Amino acid sequence: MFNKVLIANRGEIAVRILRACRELGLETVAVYSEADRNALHVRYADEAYLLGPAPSRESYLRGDKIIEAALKSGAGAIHPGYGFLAERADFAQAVLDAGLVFIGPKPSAIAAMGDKAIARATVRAAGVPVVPGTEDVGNLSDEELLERAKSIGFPLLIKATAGGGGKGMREVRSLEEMPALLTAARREAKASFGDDNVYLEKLIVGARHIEIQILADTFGNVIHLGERECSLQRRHQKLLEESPSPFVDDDLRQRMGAVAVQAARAVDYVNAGTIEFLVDKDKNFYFLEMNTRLQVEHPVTELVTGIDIVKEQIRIARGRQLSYSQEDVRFKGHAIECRINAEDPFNNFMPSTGRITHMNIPSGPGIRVDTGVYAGFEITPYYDPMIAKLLVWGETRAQAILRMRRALEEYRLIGVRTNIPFHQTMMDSHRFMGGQYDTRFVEERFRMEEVERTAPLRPDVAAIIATLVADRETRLAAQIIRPAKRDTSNWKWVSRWERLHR
Amino acid sequence: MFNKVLIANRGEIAVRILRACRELGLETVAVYSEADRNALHVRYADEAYLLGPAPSRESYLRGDKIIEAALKSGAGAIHPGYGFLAERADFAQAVLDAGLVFIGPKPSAIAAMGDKAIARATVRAAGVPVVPGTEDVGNLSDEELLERAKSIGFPLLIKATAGGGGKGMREVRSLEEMPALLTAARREAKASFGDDNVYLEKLIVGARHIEIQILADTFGNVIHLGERECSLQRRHQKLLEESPSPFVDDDLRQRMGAVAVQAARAVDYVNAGTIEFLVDKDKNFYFLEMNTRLQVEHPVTELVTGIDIVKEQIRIARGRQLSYSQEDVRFKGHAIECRINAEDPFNNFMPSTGRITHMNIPSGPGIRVDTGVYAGFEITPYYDPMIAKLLVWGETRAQAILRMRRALEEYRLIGVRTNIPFHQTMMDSHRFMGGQYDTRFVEERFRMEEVERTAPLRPDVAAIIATLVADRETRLAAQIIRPAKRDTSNWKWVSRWERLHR
Amino acid sequence: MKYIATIDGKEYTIEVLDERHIRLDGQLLEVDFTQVSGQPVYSLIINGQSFEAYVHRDEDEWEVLMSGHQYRARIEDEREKRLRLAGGGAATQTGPYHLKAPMPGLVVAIPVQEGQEVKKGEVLLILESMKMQNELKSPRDGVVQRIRVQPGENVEQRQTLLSVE
Amino acid sequence: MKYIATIDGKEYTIEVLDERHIRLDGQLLEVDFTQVSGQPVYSLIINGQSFEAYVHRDEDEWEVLMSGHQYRARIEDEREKRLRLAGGGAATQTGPYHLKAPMPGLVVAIPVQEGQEVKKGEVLLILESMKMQNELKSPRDGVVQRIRVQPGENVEQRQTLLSVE
Repeated sequence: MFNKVLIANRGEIAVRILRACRELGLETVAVYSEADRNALHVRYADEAYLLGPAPSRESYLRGDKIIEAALKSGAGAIHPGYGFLAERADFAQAVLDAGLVFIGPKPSAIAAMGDKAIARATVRAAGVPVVPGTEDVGNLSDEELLERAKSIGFPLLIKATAGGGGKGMREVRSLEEMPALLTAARREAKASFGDDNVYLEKLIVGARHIEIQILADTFGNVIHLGERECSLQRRHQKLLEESPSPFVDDDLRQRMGAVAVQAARAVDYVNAGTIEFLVDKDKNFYFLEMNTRLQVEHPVTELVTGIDIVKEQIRIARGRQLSYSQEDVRFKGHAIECRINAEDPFNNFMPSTGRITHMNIPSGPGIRVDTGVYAGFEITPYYDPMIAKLLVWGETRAQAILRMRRALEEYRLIGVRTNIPFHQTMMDSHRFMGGQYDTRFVEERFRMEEVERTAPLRPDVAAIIATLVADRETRLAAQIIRPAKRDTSNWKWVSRWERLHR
Repeated sequence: MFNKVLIANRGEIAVRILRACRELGLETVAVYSEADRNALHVRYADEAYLLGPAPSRESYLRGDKIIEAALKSGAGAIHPGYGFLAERADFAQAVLDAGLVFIGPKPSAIAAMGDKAIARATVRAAGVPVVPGTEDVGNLSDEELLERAKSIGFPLLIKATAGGGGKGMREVRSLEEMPALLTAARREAKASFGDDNVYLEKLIVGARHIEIQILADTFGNVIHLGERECSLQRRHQKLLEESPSPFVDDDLRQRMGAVAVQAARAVDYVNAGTIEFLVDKDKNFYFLEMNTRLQVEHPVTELVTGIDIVKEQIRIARGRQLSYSQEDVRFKGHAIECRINAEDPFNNFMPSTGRITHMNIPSGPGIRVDTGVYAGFEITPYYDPMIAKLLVWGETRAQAILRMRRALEEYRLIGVRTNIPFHQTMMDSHRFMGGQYDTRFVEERFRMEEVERTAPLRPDVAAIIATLVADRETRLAAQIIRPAKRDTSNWKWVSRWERLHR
Repeated sequence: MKYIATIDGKEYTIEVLDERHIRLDGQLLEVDFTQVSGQPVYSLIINGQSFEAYVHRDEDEWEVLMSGHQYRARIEDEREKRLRLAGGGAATQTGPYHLKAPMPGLVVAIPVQEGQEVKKGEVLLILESMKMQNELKSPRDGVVQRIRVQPGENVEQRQTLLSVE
Repeated sequence: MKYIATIDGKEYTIEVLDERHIRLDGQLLEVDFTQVSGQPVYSLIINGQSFEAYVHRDEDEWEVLMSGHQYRARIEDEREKRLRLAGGGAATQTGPYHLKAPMPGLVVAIPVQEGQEVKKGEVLLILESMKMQNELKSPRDGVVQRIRVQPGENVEQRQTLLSVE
């Protein structure tokens, strides 16, 4: 059984996994790119090995180098985190071939769920409902897709076969605009995944994106940990997740949970995984895909169940039974996660890079922050803009929202722009407070300027602050320029000036 | 019913209370001294009023100015926190007289429990066991105390009548050394509380300091939230608390809880309070004192019960019933609190002041940090050296200890010395891990140098790091000094030097 | 010193009397103003109310981020305002607009050509950074000039990509 | 440059070859050494092992705080070591000891008098700071000289309080 774990990832998730290993008394090995020499996961790990230059394909996607580092360090297992190599069956196989434990599912399960067409066919055979589309029929040409589109009907989505996270995805409203969007989707898919195959899927209007967390051990025990509501998205990127979903009642939770367990069993699943569903307004739900890895938003489930999913992952990988049976899983209170991204919400969510000069994270009761950054760390353009996850737990959804408001207000991060103001506005939105939102809400019905704010606007105070800062800068500039003109008695002049102005 | 609360305190507890108010949708008013203009509680509050210069007696002890600020701001209630005016019956009365709500017990209860002699007499009458001593007989002269000491027997303690927190406290092992210690104790009591009266108390050897948290509403409901183990102390200052106590079983918890509720009822207690007990090795317990206020270590109870004590305090003060009955109180898992003090554990715990230049607090699963400081804030010598409370929750005590280890290892605070290394050593101590400690453990049987450490010592690595830093400084100094001698071509010289050395 | 601050079209006349006093539209106010941690973060206590804001100068405007809201303020002294008004106030509309890379990244596509007319809001260039494809749009109507980069090219932050005149 | 580092009486000979290489007691090692956040915090990766330490210069010693343990290192180059050994090594014991206030505070009591003999560990002065009474002790045997403060006096950090000769 392994006692040392290599974490094949970076950022907050590498830190998250490192913490779990530490708390289990396991030794840790980090890997890093040249851009990440001073990253938190490198600083916190017992060992650290350089993979290569900053771009992912030369570092975090170099499976060969990662396995080499594992063997060199004597690590017995590799945890892939999410993204990068987490859902690459060939990497998982290579890890096993090297005599190491892969902390995740079997390569066959990754492969089965990684090809979405096979995934849909597999779960459909197991009696799981799926969204109508072309995913099941293999890769098609543009001509074939245009033909099939007519029978699926509009609106529909073009999605990358190899993809995830919204990359290579396009929404199509009519046959006319479809050829151009196909081209764009294939280009993005190629760039992101090295594979330009795409498929079509019926777009379910007013849909909610709700997913079920499952855990499965090597003894055939499969349990679910309830749902996560992930409908708040922008450009198909999740922004905020919560559990329980304000839309899901006990009956729906049980039915979706049972189906999720069924889907996992269909591929002989082991370890942690997530079944994503689309749920329409009548509570019909459709299998969307299975993420065969740890999910970004796993902590909201941890907060309402008290179960440490990463520790369970490691436990399963060590060949132990699950610590919990389905009956042991109890839900308490409400959890919300805000993804803190380095992007400017006042400028079309443009990514923001630079050095963090100051950071003060919220803390106190009911707060959890998972982050990989700190004051002095530089945000580079090479990786994901998500720099932290801010989580709160509250006895009720209302209390969780109030707590999230105060946590967001406390958060200070200077040096890069963040989407914290977006989340603050969301927490003030009546529709969000009422739980009335679907996957289109952020893009179509949410305007930061239009939300009635809890804190009243104070342009007069903003005017005073800006004026006082401008006044200081003017005086400072004067201090620098004027002495140069005189060229003597600099310090005397400054002190006289100070006497005059204080 | 009030909607705005003035917090008559500073530091982490002011921030803690502010957060609770925020999460209840209440407006907040801070007060501050000149030294605290940039303190977190001032930054986070909706309103802030200056009290006066840095020394407490000119600021945080100015009850008149605090009440004036409350009236000016329209606050309907005052929360005193702990320390400062929290246990001053006259202040509580003045608050009521001004037509404001005091978030705490009635002045009569504070007075009854504030005079320890009266407190002991009161609870003894209610059937609560007390430690033998002179507290009950009023203020005595040195001569009388020396006489009484003989019948109580040695060792015994001299304690300040008006005191708390170990100030004015002395341990006496024989009659011979007692006169000098009496003088010292009275001097310290006078300086700290303006009252030099002291009393004697039997010292219970091998004693554990265990306290019971109670909550009481205005409808006569009184419940307890279990115990906190506070035996790890140095100079009678608590350093680390946990709940549950490794020494307390269900039976003892129930018995102590029942007695604590009895003691609270004896003074018609309302709001949150704590009954401190000494417990000997045979599980006999003696009433020590009642703290008629929120306790520093209240969060360990919050973590194991899920009850927000500060929110309950406010709820009670608003005239509502308790949210919980005794049957609702359930204990889950284990919580530990380490008090992070600005003091040097390698130099006799000497207090340390200065500006915090960098801070990175631990976060992630199961961590809570209550703090009032941030990077850029200056630690002044005017107040308590406690700058943060680091708390962890774990499913078991062992898991909590492992989590605390990783949290302490993550904590970065540069600019002042902290006692974090002390806590790290404690977490490695076998006696602590075994739960085998009493109130004398830290001072008498714990040596930082002697604990066998989890992380092996690496003097070779320390030597390399120190050498590399020294080498850099030498090179830097060379860069500064040598050009001055040449007086020309400074930048050219530096760049040539850099070429040579890189 | 007397300043005119303009936010959302509304003007505030603010006279800075000394370190502790200002006049806002003629009303004398006591202010306690301080910078926090040496960062562009400022704390203002005024009439007992405590405010904290992040302040950033962006060309000729000041951005004030406070309680999750961004205010954009123009601050001028009387002389500057006179000059601007005399100049017709249209100064910001003249001269070419130079599209600069807001961050380092990879040019994915340039859907416009030199000489092409573009409308405000039209996409000029797609820049990939942080695993996202970011559409850089024209802030006004004009004609595309001097495209200085090509698809597939890596660009630095602030590098000029093309112009709109 | 060749250095001799001494920790707890054990000597390490460390030769700094270049930015990436050192020789420890003759053994060539590749080091990746970097300062974190511009703070006195250093990260060292050596043979894949990752270490982080806070480093502080305290008079003629270096304090290294790593994993909760404090190491005190003396770092000398060969010339310095030769000089120190030639000087007899007793240099640190000669000359008066000046007791300085480790922090600002209030002098509560001075239990010694000028001319009084004191032993190592004996309390020289009680200083109240941060609500604690702190006993400042003599680091060696000697005679108390030049008491410069009085009980009740407020003192600044580093202010000299008295001397032991």
